[in-house]
Amino acid sequence: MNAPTLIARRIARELRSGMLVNLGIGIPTLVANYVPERVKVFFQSENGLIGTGAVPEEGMAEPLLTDAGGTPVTALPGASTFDSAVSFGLIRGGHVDLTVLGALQVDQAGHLANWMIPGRMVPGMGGAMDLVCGARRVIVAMLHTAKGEPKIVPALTLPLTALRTVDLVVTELAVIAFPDGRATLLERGPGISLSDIKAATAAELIIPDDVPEMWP
Amino acid sequence: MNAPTLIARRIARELRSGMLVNLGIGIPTLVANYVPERVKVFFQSENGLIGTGAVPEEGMAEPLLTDAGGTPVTALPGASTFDSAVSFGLIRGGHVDLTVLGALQVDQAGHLANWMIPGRMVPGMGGAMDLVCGARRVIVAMLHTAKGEPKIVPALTLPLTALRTVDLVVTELAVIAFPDGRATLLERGPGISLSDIKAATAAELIIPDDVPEMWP
Amino acid sequence: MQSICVEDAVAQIPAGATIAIGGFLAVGTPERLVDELVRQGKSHLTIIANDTARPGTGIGKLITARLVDRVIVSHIGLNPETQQQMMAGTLAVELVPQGTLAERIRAGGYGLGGVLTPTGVGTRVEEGKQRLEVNGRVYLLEVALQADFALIQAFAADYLGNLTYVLTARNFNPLIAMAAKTVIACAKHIVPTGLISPDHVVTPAPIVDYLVTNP
Amino acid sequence: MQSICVEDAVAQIPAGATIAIGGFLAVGTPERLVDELVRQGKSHLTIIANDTARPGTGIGKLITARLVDRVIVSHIGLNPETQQQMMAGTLAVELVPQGTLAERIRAGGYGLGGVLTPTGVGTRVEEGKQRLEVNGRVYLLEVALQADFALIQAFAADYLGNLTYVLTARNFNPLIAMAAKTVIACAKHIVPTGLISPDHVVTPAPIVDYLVTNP
Repeated sequence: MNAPTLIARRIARELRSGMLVNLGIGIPTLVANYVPERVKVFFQSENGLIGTGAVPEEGMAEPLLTDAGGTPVTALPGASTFDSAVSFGLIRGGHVDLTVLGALQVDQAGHLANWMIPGRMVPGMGGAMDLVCGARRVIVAMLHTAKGEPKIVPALTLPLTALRTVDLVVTELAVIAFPDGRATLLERGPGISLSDIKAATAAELIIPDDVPEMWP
Repeated sequence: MNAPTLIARRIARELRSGMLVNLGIGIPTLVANYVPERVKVFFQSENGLIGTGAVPEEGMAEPLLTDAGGTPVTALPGASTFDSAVSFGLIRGGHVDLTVLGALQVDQAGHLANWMIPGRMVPGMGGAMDLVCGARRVIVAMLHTAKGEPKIVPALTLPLTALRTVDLVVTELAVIAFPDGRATLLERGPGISLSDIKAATAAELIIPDDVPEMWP
Repeated sequence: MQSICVEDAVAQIPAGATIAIGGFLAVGTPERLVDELVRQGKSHLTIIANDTARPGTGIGKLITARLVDRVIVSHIGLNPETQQQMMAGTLAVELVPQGTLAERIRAGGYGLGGVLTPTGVGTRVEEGKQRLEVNGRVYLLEVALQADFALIQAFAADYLGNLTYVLTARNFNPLIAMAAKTVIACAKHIVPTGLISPDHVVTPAPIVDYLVTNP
Repeated sequence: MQSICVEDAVAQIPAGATIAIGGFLAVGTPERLVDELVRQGKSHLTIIANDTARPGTGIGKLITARLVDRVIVSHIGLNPETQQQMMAGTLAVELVPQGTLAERIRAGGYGLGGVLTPTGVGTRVEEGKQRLEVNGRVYLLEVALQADFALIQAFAADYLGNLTYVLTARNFNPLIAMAAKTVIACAKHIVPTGLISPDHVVTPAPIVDYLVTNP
């Protein structure tokens, strides 16, 4: 199983029936492919849709029905559409139960940086700041390192996305939570040793006695 | 012609095609009966309707289609309905071109009191404060006196509706505007003398040399 | 979303709850839920709504039954019982300009702390509120309102809980649906999922907690 | 509402105007109006929109033609030309969180001075803004935005100017329609008055100044 699939499958296990879920672009989008059987969630696209379905069959794409990345999607029966103020009312008002987002960096308290690299890449925050502020639960889906450099760091060197810390970070190496504001290892990637994880993590990581292998 | 009809007909002459108009309860409501031929305006009911039409025929009333007084109305072709936040966005955002409201008192600068008599009558302001703050033009439709007491007074004794002053007051005796913040007589009621008006008005009233008779 | 009978829906509302109720002079008010509040004698309520309707209709029934300690409304002029209880000191009435009330409820549901509105500046409504100037214009800071329960009257609901409204019965219903911890909806029609166009859904299904099956 | 050809609609927009344009990555953007802005070479524009799309689509065409001095947007990540012009100092970019942008535009159209939002507190977005505390939570005061012109893409318009939108092409269109002095709308379909149900109208006719007849 490749890293993005592993991460997406692990996060999909956090889904519960009835949840309203917003998935970011990239690895987060893959989570929709692994919703457990019998679990019925609503996916929101922040461009104005609840009930986002799979990619349409060849020739069936409607250009006026896309996800927040501009990719044509389908809408499931019972979908709803709305303007951008309603969309972010749902997000900021705490009606979105879970958001899954990518990250450039996460610090050891769980603070997130995911919207710019000063002087190099300034895509803009889009909906990320509202999502991190407003969603009831925030999960980061990312590769553990970027070009060999750890992305889980003692302190952010990139601009902060929100004061609110994330609830869970899932990478191909580890599942990490932040109880009492301290990065704590919950699960290991399949076949990954504790020393592999420590070597790839710059932040101080609390390692309990028993760290089970993640079951994606 | 009775006083309410006279007032409503005079105010109806202020309507221009394309205007979005909100009429209050009472005499203001009558204005809709006297829209000049070839003038097409939109009437808004602040409970969530643009395109308010006449009272329905006997037996044709729909209980879920009323004006802001709760009276069944009809909707004209091209009507639209919306929630209360949109309705007051239209009002507060300056999209309503004209509102016609009743008054308990108007002072000589044009300030309005129309929402409570402390200790005696506290109906609440409903939409009145938003309408006076937000509509582009505010016209007061009222009888000149109440139980023989002048309603146009030097200073309000009742609670103010808004800092913003009204543009025009139309009574059965007079049409009054407030250039430079001073009550100024523009027109006399049919057969009404200047001394009649002065006797019924407590506020200082500027009376130009030529005060034509109102042409309702 | 769970389907529920009206008796059980109301049974979960405790005495002393803050309840937002849709409707404008009872147009768009879920009468069946109001009747059940009266039948179960839920007391010491705080009601957030546009108005207290007329005696015998909508929220007026709660006033007549003396179940309400406090109302946050824009208008009580058509209900003399509200005025009598207010004068007698048994009912606290917070009067809020209608547009401000709509925005305060919306802010509560949309995660905003409040809004700046020019309405009420220089009037009694300003008492106790903060003034702020933006681009040379003076505004009042009006803070968000939220409720424990929202009681909604919809026109149609689908099996997932998507709601539509009709004509002037929409009014405060979609606003309060966003601003309450628990949302209980009645609908005139319950239709299979997929029969309401996505573009015509006004209250999206994930917002609705309970849909009443015997309204 | 007046019907107008696209050439005359755009001719009335002066260089240097502030223009709000609907669309999300060009979905729901009135391409015909954008093309005409390019054809007439309207320059030194300030654009308020969700994003600058991709080169060759929607607002991206204005960026490529170097007609824009300033954008107020939430995202420019898919348009490298926007980023290049920003780095070169020829294009000023004000980045606004998407939900904040929606609320600031809505506030501009709804007569509000601004809103209090938790989004951006403690980040770069806070710079130069007022912090306010309401019920123990900290918010930023985000002030209203308005435009000289709004360029709207609707799905259907009736002869009076009532507008509906479809699926995810709605996005910022109804918000900017309320927040501009002059509203110019294109519609995929123009239908006789009365064919759009009152409950399905999203932008009411009195808000629309011009409907383009050759979109």
